[in-house]
Amino acid sequence: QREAGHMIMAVGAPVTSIDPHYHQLSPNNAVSDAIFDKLVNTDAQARQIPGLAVSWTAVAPTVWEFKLRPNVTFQNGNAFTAEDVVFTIERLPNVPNSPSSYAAYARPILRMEIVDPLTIRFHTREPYPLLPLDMTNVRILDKETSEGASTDDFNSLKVAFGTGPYRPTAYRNGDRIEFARNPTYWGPAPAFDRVTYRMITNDASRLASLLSGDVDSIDQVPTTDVARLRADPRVTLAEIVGLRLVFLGLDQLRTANESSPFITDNDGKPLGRNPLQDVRVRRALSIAIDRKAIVDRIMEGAATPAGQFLPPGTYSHVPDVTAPAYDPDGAKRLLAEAGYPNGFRIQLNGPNDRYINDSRIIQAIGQMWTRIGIRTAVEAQTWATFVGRAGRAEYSAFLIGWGSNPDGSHPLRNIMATVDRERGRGASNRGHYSNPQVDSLLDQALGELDEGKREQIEINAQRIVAQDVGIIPLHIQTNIWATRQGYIHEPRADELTRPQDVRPAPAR
Amino acid sequence: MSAAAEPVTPEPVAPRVETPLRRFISQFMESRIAVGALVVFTIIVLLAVFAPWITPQNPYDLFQLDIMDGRMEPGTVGGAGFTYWLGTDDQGRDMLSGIIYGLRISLIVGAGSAFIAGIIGASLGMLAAYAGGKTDTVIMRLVDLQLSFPTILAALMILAFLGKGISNVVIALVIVEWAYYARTVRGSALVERRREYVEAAQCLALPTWRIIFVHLLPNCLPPLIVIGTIQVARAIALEATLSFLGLGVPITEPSLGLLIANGYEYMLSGKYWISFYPGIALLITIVSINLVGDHLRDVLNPRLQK
Amino acid sequence: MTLYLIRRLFQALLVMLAMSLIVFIGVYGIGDPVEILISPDADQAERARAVAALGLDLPLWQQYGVFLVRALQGDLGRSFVYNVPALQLILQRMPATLELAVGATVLAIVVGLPLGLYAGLKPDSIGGRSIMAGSILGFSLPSFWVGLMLIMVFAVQLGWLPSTGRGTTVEILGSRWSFLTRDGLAHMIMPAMNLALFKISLVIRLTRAGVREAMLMDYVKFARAKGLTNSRVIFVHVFKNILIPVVTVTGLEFGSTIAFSVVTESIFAWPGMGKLIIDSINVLDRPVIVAYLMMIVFMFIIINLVVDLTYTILDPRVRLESKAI
Amino acid sequence: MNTLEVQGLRTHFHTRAGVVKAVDDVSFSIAKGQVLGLVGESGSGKTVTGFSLIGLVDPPGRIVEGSIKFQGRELVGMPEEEMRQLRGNRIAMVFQDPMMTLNPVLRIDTQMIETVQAHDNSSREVARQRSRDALGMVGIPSPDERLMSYPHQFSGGMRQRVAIAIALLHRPDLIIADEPTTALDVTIQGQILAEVQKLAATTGTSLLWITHDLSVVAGLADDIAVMYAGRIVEQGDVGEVLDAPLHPYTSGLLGSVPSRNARGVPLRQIPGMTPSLLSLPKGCTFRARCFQAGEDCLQEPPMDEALPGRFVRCVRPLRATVPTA
Amino acid sequence: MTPPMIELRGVSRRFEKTLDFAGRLAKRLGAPVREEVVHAVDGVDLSVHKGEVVGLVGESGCGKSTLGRMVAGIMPASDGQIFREGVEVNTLQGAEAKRVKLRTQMIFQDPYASLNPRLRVADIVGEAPLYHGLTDAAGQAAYVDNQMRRAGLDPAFKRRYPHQFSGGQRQRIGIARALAVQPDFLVCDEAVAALDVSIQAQVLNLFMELRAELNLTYLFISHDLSVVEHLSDRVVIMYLGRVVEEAPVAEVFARANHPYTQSLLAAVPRIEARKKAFTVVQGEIPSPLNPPPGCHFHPRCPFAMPRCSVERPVLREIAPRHRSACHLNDAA
Ligand SMILES: Nc1ncnc2c1ncn2[C@@H]1O[C@H](COP(=O)(O)OP(=O)(O)OP(=O)(O)O)[C@@H](O)[C@H]1O
Ligand SMILES: Nc1ncnc2c1ncn2[C@@H]1O[C@H](COP(=O)(O)OP(=O)(O)OP(=O)(O)O)[C@@H](O)[C@H]1O
Ligand SMILES: [Mg+2]
Ligand SMILES: [Mg+2]
Ligand code: NI
Repeated sequence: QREAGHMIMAVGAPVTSIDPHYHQLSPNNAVSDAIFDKLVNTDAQARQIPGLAVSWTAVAPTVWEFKLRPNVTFQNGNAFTAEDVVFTIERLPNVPNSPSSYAAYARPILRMEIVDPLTIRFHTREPYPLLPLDMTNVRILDKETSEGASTDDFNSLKVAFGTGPYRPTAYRNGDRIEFARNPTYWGPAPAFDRVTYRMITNDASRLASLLSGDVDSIDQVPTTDVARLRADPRVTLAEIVGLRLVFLGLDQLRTANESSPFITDNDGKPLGRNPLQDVRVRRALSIAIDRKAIVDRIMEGAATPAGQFLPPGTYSHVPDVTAPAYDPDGAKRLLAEAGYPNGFRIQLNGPNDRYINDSRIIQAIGQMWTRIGIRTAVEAQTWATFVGRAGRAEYSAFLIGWGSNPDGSHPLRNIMATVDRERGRGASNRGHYSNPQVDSLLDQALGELDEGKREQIEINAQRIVAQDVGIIPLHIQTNIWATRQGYIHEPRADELTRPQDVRPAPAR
Repeated sequence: MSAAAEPVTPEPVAPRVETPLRRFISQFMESRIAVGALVVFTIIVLLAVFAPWITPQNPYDLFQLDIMDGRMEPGTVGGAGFTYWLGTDDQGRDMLSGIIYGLRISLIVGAGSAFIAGIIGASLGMLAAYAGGKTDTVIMRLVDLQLSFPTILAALMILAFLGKGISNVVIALVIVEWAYYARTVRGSALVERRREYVEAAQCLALPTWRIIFVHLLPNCLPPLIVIGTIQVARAIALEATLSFLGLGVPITEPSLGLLIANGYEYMLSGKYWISFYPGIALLITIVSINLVGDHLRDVLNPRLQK
Repeated sequence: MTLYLIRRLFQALLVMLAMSLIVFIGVYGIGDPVEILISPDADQAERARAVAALGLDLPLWQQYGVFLVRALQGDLGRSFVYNVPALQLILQRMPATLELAVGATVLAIVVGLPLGLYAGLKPDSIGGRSIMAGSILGFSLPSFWVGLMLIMVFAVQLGWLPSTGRGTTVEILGSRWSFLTRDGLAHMIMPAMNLALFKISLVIRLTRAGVREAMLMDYVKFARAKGLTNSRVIFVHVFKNILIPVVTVTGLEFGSTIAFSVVTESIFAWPGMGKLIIDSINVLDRPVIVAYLMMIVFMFIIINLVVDLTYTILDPRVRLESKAI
Repeated sequence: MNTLEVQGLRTHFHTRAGVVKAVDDVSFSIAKGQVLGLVGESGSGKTVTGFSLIGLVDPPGRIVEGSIKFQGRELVGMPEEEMRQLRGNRIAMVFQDPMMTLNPVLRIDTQMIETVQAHDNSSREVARQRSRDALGMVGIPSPDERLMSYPHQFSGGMRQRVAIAIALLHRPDLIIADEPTTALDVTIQGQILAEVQKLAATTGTSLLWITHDLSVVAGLADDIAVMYAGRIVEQGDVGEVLDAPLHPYTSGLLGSVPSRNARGVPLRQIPGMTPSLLSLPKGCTFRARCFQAGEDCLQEPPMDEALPGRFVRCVRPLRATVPTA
Repeated sequence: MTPPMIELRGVSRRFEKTLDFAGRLAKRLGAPVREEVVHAVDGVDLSVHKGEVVGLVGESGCGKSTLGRMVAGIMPASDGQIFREGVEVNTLQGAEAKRVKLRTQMIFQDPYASLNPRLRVADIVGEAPLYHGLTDAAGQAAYVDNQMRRAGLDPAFKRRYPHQFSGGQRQRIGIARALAVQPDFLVCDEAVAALDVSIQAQVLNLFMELRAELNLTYLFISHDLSVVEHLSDRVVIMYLGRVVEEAPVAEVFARANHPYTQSLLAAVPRIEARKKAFTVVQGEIPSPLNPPPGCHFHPRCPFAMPRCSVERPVLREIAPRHRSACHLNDAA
């Protein structure tokens, strides 16, 4: 067996780079979190907690001041100062070839001002309440070593020095990353001397590795096995309600008098109008779905039925919006009211390799819609094919998911806001929902520095979206990790699988 | 004297008129295993053809499925009132019905692609062999190109490009398989072409098309039939693999491969039936086809003929 | 020989050219890599920037032109996902696949040849028949299914073998190999077996057919008429003749073994090229797909060359020039 | 003592379709240094007789009866190992098709040296020397070079000479030559026949020369045995048999040879065709084609010594019929 | 005099393996590749008169079959002209060409390969006549019966397949097939070589009978001198693509002129010769790929002179109706 103090964990999604600013991708962020720190960290429930910054305040409407943590050294021994923060923010837009950069987090910042080595001020163009939230995504580099460093230099571990709990000792693309304990870590000491971080993409194989004892901890436990694993004494499950809402997008790009591409009448002829522009139809489709059945039967309990983006307990959760109740008769009535007593035909699209049980869910919804008279065809494609077509608004109804930051403005701005290239709004609004009221509320929120007021505005906007049934929320996924006996994994709402979250189980 | 005037009586080689077909059948019948496999395969085909009349449920009709009946063990009585003899999958699909319909898809895909690829490949192969020269070179370079490329990769790329769907799977399989037929047919056509009966036909001033289709083609059929059967089995297995990799037939109309891939995730959770029975069905199908093909190969191979 | 090499070279260039063009058009047709790669909350400006950064804003033919020019200089582009030169990425992953494929081939020959020989010499015996029946199974079982069954039985139930991954590797000449350590070998057994299953069947059948045919040949009878012992007849006269098809086919099959490792690698989390290509297709990482395919074609050419050269050694009748490929 | 003494040999093939009586009650003998020509039409059992002698009848064939005494030793039922030591050593065989008898993938020296070493413990050098000498003996120029060649580099006639050289390696007491010149051109056949004649005269080896060509036997053999449907129907001194055949079949056969007939005049032909060995008629097998067959031919005719040294299997042997010439 | 049934003037046939692009490039790079040309038939003059049987003799690979194919019109000549009763065959078009083509038929060597194994005898024999309108669908059966009977086959067996017949019978089927299109000229390419003597005699007799009955003309290709001697009126001897001697049959066997013919005759075993010492032509048959220069036979010829290795001897008349291509005749 392996030596004491060596833990092996397996993740389902491959890490693509050690450079923390190359590719915005959860697996990369998780690994970066082991090596680097952010000014603002997040706890398991995705709440902001001090990281390399001990405190932050808006000293003026357009000025944020961050007090930095003293006596922090990088893994190469260099001291952490405000210079490093400035260097890091300046690097964000300048990572070549990045397919998905972190530049957006630097964009609101007009200039940076080093007050003293442990105090830094960010001057923004406009009042910008989201700056601390943005800072939860920016991992701080050591200026001396990282200046001019390329992604390759990170991947070869030449410059991969952060302030985090673990130090990478080997990176093998697509296979594994080896970590060693960072003895100078400023926070609670890491639990293991050595951590091997393996990538096993196939769900069944990953679970088999855990069961055979080859690895100690895995993430993305397949829901199919949750029931059995709960009963297995050799395995401990760690579960937490996540921040990812799985929902259906509905075509609202086509006007009421246009045909939507995948909707036809019962004989397969174009309808000549877009029923999805009618809120009654949208609501009917929503209440025709038995969310509880999906959660119980398909997700095997590993999800919570939802009526909005954020789970209870998070900032800007709307308390009075719950998961729409299953009401097939009501749905039929609404359809009849809307002028479709005999329903119509629709095709429901979705990916088959992206969200937990994605293709199973759309099949189940297909069953349910068919029962209220909307004959549903179901088609699942690989994400690569699906996402492009969804982005071009080629579908009438489609399943997709959204992993939110714990702030209502995040989904509102990206998904529910009217598509507006100029202002960068509605970039993921693939159904082209549009409500000017929501847009103006969002504008207000994004300029409001007062947390309480802002939350209220965002709640109001989300309530409107829920009433409009702009999307059909299904459920919020539960994130599940499994460990072998003797280990525990602290589950995180943000889905990140980080080495520091695994610890030896306290002796019973 | 004249021996030629009085016809020479052939000696009674066989009591009745023995056609090549009859000879072939009687030779085929000699292997009990192969005959058994043929019987099994025939049953499978009949099951597939008459699926709508046999199965208790139409597994493609979402209306008849109910997720509340999902993942039921074999032998459970479901909401619709009939017994799920082989259990249900996650959608509440009766596995027995699913398997029989899946057989249908798999066979359509396998046989369909083999048939179309056979026709295309055989025509091109004949053309290459008979025309020779540049035509031959071009066709054979195409064949080389196709064969020098791993089947599964090619199919993967093509399907990624075309998108899912039964017809797309067939197209992909045809694209990756035609070359086998072309090469085989060309090979045997080149041999047959040199035989004197072709020269005799030329000598009799018969038209070229007639020589190709009446004289040459039938003599090139045996190897074609053999690789045809083997390719059907291969196509079925390949389709299963593609479905497993997430490219292949639509999820609501699962082939055996997709059923297995679906149930695969339940293997570790003890719900073996979702993957196991389709696996067995796939295995029986492919084994029976291969057994038949294998024996055909022996029977049709003149070199092993006694 | 020169002629042969020139032919091969032309063929290779042609295939590579065709391949890269097809991939370009294909990837273009499937979708937009940026859509897949970009963070969902990136706004439109960020999307445009990413598209430009990856050079995807040019018209397709220009993209292809740029690629060709670079390719001529030996640069096949950088992976969109990993930001690593695509070729380097593939070369990194190649040893894993190679050792798996070689392992499978060796297994296939070590297991297949003796069984095939036996089945060919005793075609009507119980043993011979069972071998043939078994070989049909090897042909028929879908490899992904077998893979999972292997893991279930040998790793999860019995715990004899490690379930997934490569195990301990040793670095030689800049690449990592598993087969040199005990642990690495243990990790290799199941995936290699999984990959070899089909090939074992193939070798059995080839060998059996070859033996059966060779046994009917006059030269075998003549060898016996010379008073040679049975073992010399079989292991020299028959064996050398059946080696020809076996070598050819296993050699050519080596390429498809590498291709089929796509399935095996993803089941056994074997970090080789096959897994890379599947992942790359899933995210439309075009430079990697193109480079991978070029690599495969290149390898095919090398394999063909080696097979042909072996062929000339094994079969003196063959001259390279006369093989018009 | 005769070199070879065959008594009542029966070799049958037990096939699916029935029992093929390929050799049925065949007796003959060859004295030391003598050449026996065995003639007969295709399928009459000549080759099977030859293979029976060296114990190489393939299954489903089996010697079911009879005795083969070689230099007084009984070969039927002899243990395989002892038989092997005789083959290629004391009894050698040359096959019909020179293109097929040499193993195409082994060099000539390998194929010769292994023959030498199969029967004595000569060193490779000695074996090579003997091979070289044997090649010289059959008139192959520059044998040293030729030893290093592969069969495909030889013409048909050369290959047949190599085969003969292999047969001669151990200076056998009996050579069975199964139509060794049938596949060759006339001029090449002439060369080989000349070589063989010379060898037979100098080495004192007995020779069983199987052929369907009466003219070859006429020029080469001392004695002749005519086979029909698995049986020897007539046997005796070459000159006597050819000049005054006793069996109607022999006579018919001779009549069928064009050069025995006047130009442009119809040939004297035997009507009908050879019966299938699967279902031989009772009694005389030639009955159906015989111009003088009668009731008594329904009885199995015994092999009679009709004239001194002349054996014939016919109840109504021709006596005074003198062939047209 | 009526024009000969068939006349060949300077007919050649080459088989070439030309170089492709890669080949030319390799050649330029100095690789030892070259265009390979086989002169299967090299400048042959030959005529066959109506009612005549001409025997064509030569060793394996000397181009007999190629010549036969050209005569039968299933292979075009590379050079030279072929006349059918004075009309150059190449100039004919359409139906006329087809008619002329049908009048020459071929009988093949291999009784197994020359019949399509998947057709019944009735179809093998009846297909072409029906197609060419020599009979109609109604009369086809009777027509086929007739042809079979004429070739000595029992029409009762016309529903059988070729594999159910013996070699001699198959050869008869081949003959029936040829006769069914009513030819007046038969090219027999080793038509009896694969048959046993007793069966060979039957088929040879059939040929002779048909000749008398139908007034057929034959080009009889064989390597068996005794068969040729028995059947032919005139013998043509080929060596490596060229005619070396041509004379009436008796003349050839009595007074062979060309050294090759002489060696050939000497090498043939004869049934009359008991315990004879076989004489030997030295050397192997050269490859037609690179035949020796000058007289093809000179490397094996016992009388070769320096001239023989440079100059090709012409076929000259050395006696009435006796032509030979040998430099020795010039010296004499
Ligand atoms: N392996 C076998 N199985 C069944 N029958 C066989 C086998 N080998 C030979 N025979 C039969 O034995 C008979 C004699 O064959 P054999 O080869 O001795 O004839 P042959 O006289 O040598 O003829 P040829 O002149 O054609 O060589 C034939 O009828 C043949 O069909
Ligand atoms: N289609 C072809 N392509 C290339 N070469 C050919 C072709 N046909 C014949 N040849 C060559 O032409 C030469 C003469 O062949 P042909 O068949 O006419 O000889 P043949 O005298 O009939 O010989 P045989 O007695 O063996 O039948 C041979 O060297 C042969 O290899
Ligand atoms: Mg024989
Ligand atoms: Mg010929
Ligand atoms: Ni018996």
